[in-house]
Amino acid sequence: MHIPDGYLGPITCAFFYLIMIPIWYKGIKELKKLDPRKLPLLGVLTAFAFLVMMFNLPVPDGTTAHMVGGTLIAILMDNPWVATIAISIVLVIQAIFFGDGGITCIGANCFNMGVVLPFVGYYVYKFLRNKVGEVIASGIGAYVGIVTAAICAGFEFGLQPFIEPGYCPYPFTVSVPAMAIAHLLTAGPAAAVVTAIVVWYVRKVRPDLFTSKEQQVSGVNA
Amino acid sequence: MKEIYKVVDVSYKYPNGSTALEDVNLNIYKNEIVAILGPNGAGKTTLLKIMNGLVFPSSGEIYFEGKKLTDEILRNKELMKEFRRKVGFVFQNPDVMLFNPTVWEEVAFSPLHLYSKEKAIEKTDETLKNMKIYHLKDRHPYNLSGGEKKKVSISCILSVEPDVILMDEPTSALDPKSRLEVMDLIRSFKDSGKTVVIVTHDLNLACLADRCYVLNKKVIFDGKVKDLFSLNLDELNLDVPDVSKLFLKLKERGYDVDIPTTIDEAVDYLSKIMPQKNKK
Amino acid sequence: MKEIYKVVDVSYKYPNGSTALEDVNLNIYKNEIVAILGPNGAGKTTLLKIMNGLVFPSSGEIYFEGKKLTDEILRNKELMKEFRRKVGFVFQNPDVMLFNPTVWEEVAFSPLHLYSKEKAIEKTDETLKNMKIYHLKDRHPYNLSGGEKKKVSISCILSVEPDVILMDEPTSALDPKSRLEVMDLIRSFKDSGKTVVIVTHDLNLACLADRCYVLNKKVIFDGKVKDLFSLNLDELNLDVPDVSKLFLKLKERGYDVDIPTTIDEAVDYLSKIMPQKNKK
Amino acid sequence: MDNKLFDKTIEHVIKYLNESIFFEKYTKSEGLLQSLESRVKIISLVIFIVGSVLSKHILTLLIFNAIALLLAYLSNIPMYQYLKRVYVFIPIFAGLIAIPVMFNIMTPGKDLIVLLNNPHISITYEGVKYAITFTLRVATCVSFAVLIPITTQWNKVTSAMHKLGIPEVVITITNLAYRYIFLLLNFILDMMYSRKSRAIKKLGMVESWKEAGKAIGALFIKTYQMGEETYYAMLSRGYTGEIKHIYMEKITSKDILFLAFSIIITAILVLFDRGVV
Repeated sequence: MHIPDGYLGPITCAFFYLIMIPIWYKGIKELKKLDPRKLPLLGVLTAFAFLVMMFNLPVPDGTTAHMVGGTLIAILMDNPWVATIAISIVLVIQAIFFGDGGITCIGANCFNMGVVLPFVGYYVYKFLRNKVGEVIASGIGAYVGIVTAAICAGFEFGLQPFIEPGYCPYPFTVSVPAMAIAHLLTAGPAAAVVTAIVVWYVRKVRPDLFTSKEQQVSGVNA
Repeated sequence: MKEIYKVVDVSYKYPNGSTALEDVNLNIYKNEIVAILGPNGAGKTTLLKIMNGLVFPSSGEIYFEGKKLTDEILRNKELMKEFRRKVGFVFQNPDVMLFNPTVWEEVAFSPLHLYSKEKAIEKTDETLKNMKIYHLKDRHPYNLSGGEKKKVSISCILSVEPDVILMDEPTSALDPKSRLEVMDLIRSFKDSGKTVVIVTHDLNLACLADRCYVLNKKVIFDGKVKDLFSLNLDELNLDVPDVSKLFLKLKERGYDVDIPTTIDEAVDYLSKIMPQKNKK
Repeated sequence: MKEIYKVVDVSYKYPNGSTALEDVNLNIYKNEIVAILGPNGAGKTTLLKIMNGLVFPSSGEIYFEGKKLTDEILRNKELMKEFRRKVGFVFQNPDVMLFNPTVWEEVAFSPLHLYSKEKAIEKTDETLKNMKIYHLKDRHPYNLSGGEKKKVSISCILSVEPDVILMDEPTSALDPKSRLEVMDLIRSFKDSGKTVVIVTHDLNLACLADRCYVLNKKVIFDGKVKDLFSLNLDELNLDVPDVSKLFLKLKERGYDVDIPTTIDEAVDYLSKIMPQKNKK
Repeated sequence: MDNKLFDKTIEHVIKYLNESIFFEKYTKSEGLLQSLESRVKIISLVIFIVGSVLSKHILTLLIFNAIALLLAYLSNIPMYQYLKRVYVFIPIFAGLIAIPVMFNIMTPGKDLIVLLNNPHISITYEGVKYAITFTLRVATCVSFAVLIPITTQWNKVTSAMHKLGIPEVVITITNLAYRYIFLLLNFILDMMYSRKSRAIKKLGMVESWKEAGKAIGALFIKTYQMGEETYYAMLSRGYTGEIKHIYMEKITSKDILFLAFSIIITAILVLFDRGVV
């Protein structure tokens, strides 16, 4: 889902940078409100998100798909803004140091994977948590999150032939279904299963990480 | 004696181009304990990974029970099953081996692939009991002590009754009690006919071995542990047992003494040569 | 002698309710090296964290230079600055201390928080030169060896010239050469007037100390390291130096011998009592 | 292989680790880009990228591409390594995506090669032009982008970004993240090997997902513990909620000259591209 340079036209790129500026601003403000204890934790979680993207999962057609981890971080940290910042930083590191995703598309990529994905995933999880249990809710959240993000990316591609010809050549009718189907069938289930297992695992092994924020803070500083 | 491993002219380069191993030759025979010694960065762990078919040499060959280990062989379902069952690898850091939610599930991982469900359950329980960690079976590996983790990681390997056990620094970061337990375990492996290869920089542990190799990218020594002391051990940055150091120093001062490697040897030796006047 | 730390009836419970420390009392005086010994899980690291004002006791009090350490004091920016400058903490795992992109920035981290920019730069360069790691200054912490990481993590603390240095298992996971270097450093700290508190389960390291405490949730011993051997050391799961073990065994066999703790002591002692006939 | 999950991942891990360590090699060699102030260098290269994104003609893109190659050459980067890094994967992938565009169904126009007469299927001149322009643009952007990590140590990139107004807190997290990626990589790599070593049977798809889930869970817990300890270590060393940085690099006239060069060249090329010049 990492959009490289040259796929999106300059207007689209600039538009998403403009959209992301207030979101990043708000995210950093949220961050500064957090306990200073969370800062190093967020640093290692960002590393974690980077590494999670490297777990390629085999899918039936013989290729692999990877998850983004945004929903997972939002759920585990109980704050989607934290996921936005973590995923954004990962995407910047990937764009600059690893050539994964374009520098001009950082805005768009951050919007899809760092905003749409964790927020949709997190709120689906919150909505379902008390109905189906947190493990299944987290899986559904991750699924809906990654598919929605993929549809957004497909929409951005599909817009290009209409507003800025010469970039991504495929209209909505091609790009949206292509992105959606790939993620509905491959990365989506993978993200769902893996997110659910991680939530189940952490719940089982370190239930204390799921206690409410107030308890956590007093527990550490006691 | 039956040859288990034959390593011929094996070299290995890291992806970044630096050399880990250079023309390594070694042989390991059935029911031996062999120690591979060497300083940090000598390529010991890489050699062990090659022996476990996890990475493959850049040049040279490695044979296991006469068969050449190659990527192709390990892709063959039947051959892979046989090899993975026969050879167990205990990693240095038990955390990398333990990520199932309970100790029981962790130990049952390999048996469940190999045996029928009933037999797998039986084997798992048996191994846990033999290792005296049955009481830990429902615990999460995450909150075990270092020594317990090590024992669980060894149990994971033992549950499929391997013939060959490869161990990477099995005593590092353990407290003295667990260290002794692990050393007793290694002895018991030999008694039950297994072949053990230990990688370490601790000479105390190496004293268990029948033979040892000293590795520093190349094999620079090959023989009995006792004969090691003719090398410049300081340069190799090996952990010489304090008892040996004591007698090496006495030798320097002009005393004509043997160099014992273990405390018991030293006690026996001193009893022989000590003047009786000090005896109560 | 000036009292640096006074720990009074300190108890600590982990958030999950289990006890880490119970009614611990201890005093640490200026320019002492004090070793805190104890098996794994004895609460040693927790005690060190309490002494560094990172966590606070569940009950009891801790005084640093006569002032009680409380959450309030450490929230006061000026008092905290003073305390953080005076007391340095070397963590067991250097990886948690090395979070900056380069060695230079790592060592400059504390000086930048405490001094002016010019002074911080000067102090950082000076520390790196003193520790003989100036050549590493532009390296990233991830491609340093274990021994180098340890030296960098100690440099991080030294760059603000602390009066008191707390060290958690400073020699664990080091190769023999680095271990000796760290032990020399600890000696040099004492020579330059600093106070050092070392937490360890390695009695070899503890032999550097002027005094030691043995901790197993409670303080169970308090005195000279030499006098430790009257305790049941096996039960405490401490790393008794092999040299001492050798002489303890000789004693068991009925020899009337002293118990040396270091190799040099043992060599001197044996030279004295060994019969001349073995001398070449 | 025994198991797709572990092998593919191991490959990736090694490749990533390797590439980033490997490529820092050239950050210390003598060369044009290495000698520039980091802020100026990053801004200039981003200007070139933006210029490439704005261009619509093959000729303009070729000129931009030539500039990137020239910069790499002047920075003493071995051409083989550079071209491999630029052209493997990303532009090839873009090229694959662009293949259907060459046909008359996607891009109607003058027939170049007629494949089928009824129905009429052909590769069109306009289609080929579109595909080449698209792929070339992606490649050109990548050629400039890679120059940043190849010629700049990453700590300089982050300090430069801080100096350019990115908040301190973001820089701190980025530095922490970059550092711990490498630490945790080795942990994961060994975790993978340990599973491979014990996997007697090929793991099925669902089972390998399950194993991956548990591995990620264990990784999260390890990560979390590390975060807590790191917090204590920072606190112990005087951290009060903000981290202070020193910016050592200074802008010289050479830097200003280079910046001016990149702005002027990009402006001329873009205007030329739009047919203004």
